[in-house]
Amino acid sequence: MSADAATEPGYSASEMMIAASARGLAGVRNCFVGVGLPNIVCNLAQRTVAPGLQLVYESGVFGARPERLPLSIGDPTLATGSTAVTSMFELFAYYLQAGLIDVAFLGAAQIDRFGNINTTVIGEYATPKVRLPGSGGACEIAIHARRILVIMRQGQRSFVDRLDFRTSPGHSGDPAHDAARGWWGSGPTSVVTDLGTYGFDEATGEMTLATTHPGVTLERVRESMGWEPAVAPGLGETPPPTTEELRLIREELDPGGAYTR
Amino acid sequence: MSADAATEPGYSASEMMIAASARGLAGVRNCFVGVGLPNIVCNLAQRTVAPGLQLVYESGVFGARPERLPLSIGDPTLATGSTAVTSMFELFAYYLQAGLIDVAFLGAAQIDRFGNINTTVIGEYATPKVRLPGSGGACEIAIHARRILVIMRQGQRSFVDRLDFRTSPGHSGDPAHDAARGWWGSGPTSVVTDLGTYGFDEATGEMTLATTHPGVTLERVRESMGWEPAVAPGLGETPPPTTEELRLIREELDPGGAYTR
Amino acid sequence: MSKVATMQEAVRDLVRDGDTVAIEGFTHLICFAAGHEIIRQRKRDLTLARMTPDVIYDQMIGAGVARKLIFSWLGNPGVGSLHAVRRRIEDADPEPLEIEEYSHFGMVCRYVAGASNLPFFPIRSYYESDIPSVNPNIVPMTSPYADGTEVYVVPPLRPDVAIVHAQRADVNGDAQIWGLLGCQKEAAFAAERVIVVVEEIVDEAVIRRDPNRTVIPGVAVDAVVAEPFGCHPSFAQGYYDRDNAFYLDWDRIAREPASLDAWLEEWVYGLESHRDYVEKWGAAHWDALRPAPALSGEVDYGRYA
Amino acid sequence: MSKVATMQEAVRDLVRDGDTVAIEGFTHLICFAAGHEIIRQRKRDLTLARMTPDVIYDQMIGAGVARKLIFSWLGNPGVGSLHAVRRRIEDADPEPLEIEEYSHFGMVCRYVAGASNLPFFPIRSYYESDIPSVNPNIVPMTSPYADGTEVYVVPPLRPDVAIVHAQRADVNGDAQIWGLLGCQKEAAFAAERVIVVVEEIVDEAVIRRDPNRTVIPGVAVDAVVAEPFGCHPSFAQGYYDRDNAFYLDWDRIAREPASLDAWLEEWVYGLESHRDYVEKWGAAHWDALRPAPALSGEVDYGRYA
Repeated sequence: MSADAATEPGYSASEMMIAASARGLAGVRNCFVGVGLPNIVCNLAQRTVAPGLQLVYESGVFGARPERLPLSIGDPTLATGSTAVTSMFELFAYYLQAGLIDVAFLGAAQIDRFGNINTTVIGEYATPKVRLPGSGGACEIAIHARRILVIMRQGQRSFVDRLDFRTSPGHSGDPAHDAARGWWGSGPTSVVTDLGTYGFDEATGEMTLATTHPGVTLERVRESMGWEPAVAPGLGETPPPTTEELRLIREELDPGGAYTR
Repeated sequence: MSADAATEPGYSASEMMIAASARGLAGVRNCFVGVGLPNIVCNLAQRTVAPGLQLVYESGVFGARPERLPLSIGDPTLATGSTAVTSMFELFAYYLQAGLIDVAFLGAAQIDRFGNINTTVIGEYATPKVRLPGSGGACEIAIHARRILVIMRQGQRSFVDRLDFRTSPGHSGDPAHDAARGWWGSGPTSVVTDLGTYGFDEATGEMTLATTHPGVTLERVRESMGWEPAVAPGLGETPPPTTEELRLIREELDPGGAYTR
Repeated sequence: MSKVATMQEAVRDLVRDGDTVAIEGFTHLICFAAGHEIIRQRKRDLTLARMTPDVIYDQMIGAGVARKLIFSWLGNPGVGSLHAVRRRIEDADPEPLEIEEYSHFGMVCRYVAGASNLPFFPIRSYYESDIPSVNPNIVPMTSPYADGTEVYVVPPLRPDVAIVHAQRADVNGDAQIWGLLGCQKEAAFAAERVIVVVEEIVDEAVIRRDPNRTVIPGVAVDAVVAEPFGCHPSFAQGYYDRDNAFYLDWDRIAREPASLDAWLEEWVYGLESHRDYVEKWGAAHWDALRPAPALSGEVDYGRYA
Repeated sequence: MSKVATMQEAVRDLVRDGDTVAIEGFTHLICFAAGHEIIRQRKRDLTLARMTPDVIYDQMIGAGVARKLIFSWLGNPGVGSLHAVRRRIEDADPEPLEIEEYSHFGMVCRYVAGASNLPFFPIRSYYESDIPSVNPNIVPMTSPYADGTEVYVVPPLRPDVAIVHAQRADVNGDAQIWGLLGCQKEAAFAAERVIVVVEEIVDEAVIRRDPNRTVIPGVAVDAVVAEPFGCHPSFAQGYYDRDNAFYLDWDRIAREPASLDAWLEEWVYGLESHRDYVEKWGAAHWDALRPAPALSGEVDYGRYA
């Protein structure tokens, strides 16, 4: 229902999400890319704010130069012309677990106020209403990537007060505990949705609304989540996609509009 | 002093050791090769009793086809034209530790009656009289190769009643214990020296003289070891090197005579 | 000696009812041809292991060959759900499916432990996740060293049979792969029996010219099967592209048991072998999937004689 | 951005007195040029780690750069002893040398643990061996699973600096190796700082044409040094042969401190750089070590646009 919530004449909610997320990658060296939106986000960032960005795929590719938009993270276009192709053991052990990954994107079926993520089941694990894909690499990515960015649409069913299952750990709600964990991840640093962008409060580890997208009211945001959101003092508006960002998305990255219409 | 103990007119002690060892490889699929004599032994076996023998080197080479006699186990001639070159982690983990190695050769500075091997120190570990190379891969080879063959010259200082240091485990002296160890190696199956060949007694795990080389008396063997050896009933004589074995050794495998004169 | 066999022979002789079977390949080199032959031979009660069950396991589970699934990501990559698997898990339709679930790295480490003959493998994952609470095989362990770091360990996975697809191998089973490597090497070394399926069987000399390219050596292989286009709708780097259209179609086909059964009837049971499958798709289909060349260049090993 | 540096700069900026330094390479690709520069810059109190200390560490230890040695096999491969190292260990001549000793697989697993950020690594070795009795870092552990298998574990090895030689790399440090791989990849990923030395720096496009050949990616590399013949008397597969004659000569040179010092004076201290060393040996020497070609052949990755 919130599919086109933030749609203004001229661009779609997805295009707003992509543009806002890409700007968050300014200056980043390497990024663990997921399929779908994150894939477009990283390719857009590479063409705008992060020209040196190395694309890393859990399928074992480092420094990919995809000549087309891959449908999956294992697309053949990712291997051809990349810097290195490695076994998945080495990618997860020597790159991710060893702390070489600067930024990673995670999606979620459910997320809570502390950035804990569920991609496993809706309902009881043993008798699920909906069986979701599960962790894949998300659990270890959440733990080892030095910055975690979440990109997802928000609504009462996805922004929940209580997860049905915690697949990937976020903030604990106790920053002292988080600091003592001894892992790099330790919770998302930002969330971009179709309605706005969020950071996480240093003191409480709680998701905090930073900006709303053009045309989105605070009430609309409140109605679209399962808890009363913390709001940053001086809540801002997300700058809309620039003409150049839209051109790149529409002409180069997703000409078919598979992900962005 | 026993350097040419078994020398008869026509061939050297080394040539006898090589021929006798090579015959022990009849029908073997693959063998972990050491440098020096074992290297010549395996190449001789490949040309005689084990045409299908795959040469494996701890340096990470499987199915080597050396075009020259390598001075070291890391010689470039071993990689070129081999079946597979792998990281040493994979060679030791996926091939050796996983039980894919049928036969391996070990040498020793000291060996005891149960086939325990010392390649670490002569004297006290902290204040050694002679600092030897140490284990290299020998400790895990002794534990995981399915058959261990030892090839070495024997004498009072090498065939000892008590090792100065146990680098690689042999038989324990208690076959029930050996069987319960749960490893494949569990002690050498044969020892070939410049004086004769030995097996190991099923019931006691003790090294047992099987044959003496032509011209070697039992007394001579007794004088050349630090304990009173068990002798197989019906002690035989090692068949001397055949003309063909000698031709292969001298013309193809060690024309320089570096290892065999 | 030669290990060359037909897919029919290899599956008949090496895959047994009740086996744990791993057809590995991460998006790349998924051997659909072997999965189809297992369906055709009506194997039963299999435990299927795969990081990403993908469409091949949706087809096999829809066909009723399996009683259990071991996995780390359950979906149709880039498309959505595996409907046949979801029916089994969510509705026990037509019967329940036992599941055992890990993260990607957990699955990879299980294969590495199996390949290395290790009784367990340590991993820094699962912290503050609910996954260990639903999988008792994932257990915490503390470093015996001064740091006392907490890790989790996973047990070895040792499939009865691993089936891996490679671009090429010689008749001894020495297999070479380029492009995405996934965890095929680890799965093959971990398995009791190994079937290597290839796009082409090449002369041993081709393998020996580039030994660093060899991913699985013949010593670990029981059968070598030549099955061109054997990965379709998955892909073989440099040989043919992923058939993304089929992955999208499958979402529709698998939504209803009737349409899934009809597809199996037409494309699996109704055919003798993968050769028939290739013929049925037609030459134009394969031509459309063939990429332009992108050559690796050569390196010099040097001749040391 | 480019990480290209001279050997002088790389050793000056990245190797510090007291560091743990690993110059790895199993017989193949041992970077003597880096060892000589470390001697030339008179680094001190280093802990040197290497599976096989080889002649390079005999030279460095003879030159007095090290206080400790971590190893698994101590010898001159195919020749005999490392006399300078033995004098330090057997006679504390001219001073004692601390040692920490493993088996080959133990050393490899220490690097793998370091590269993987694991607090320990399990290994099925050391059973009924005296090695653990002289190395308290090797500790027994029991599998937490029903089998209760006993293993030993070794701690991670995380060198301050790893120096690895490769046939080629681009200016970003993406390095490709063929022939014996040893444990260079693991040592590089395990280290805090990494120097990659190469026979030649190539265009990034050469690396990207064959990404499966890349052993160490630039993301793990701090400096790239071009040093042709930098491994001599070790070898670079396809570029030059191992100088076995020198390995034999070294046995004689190192037997007496005087002759060892004289050699260092003439071949290390007396020279500005490895270029001088190459020149001093003379073109005929290098020509004699060059092998005939043995090309790998090409594979096709396919262009997917």
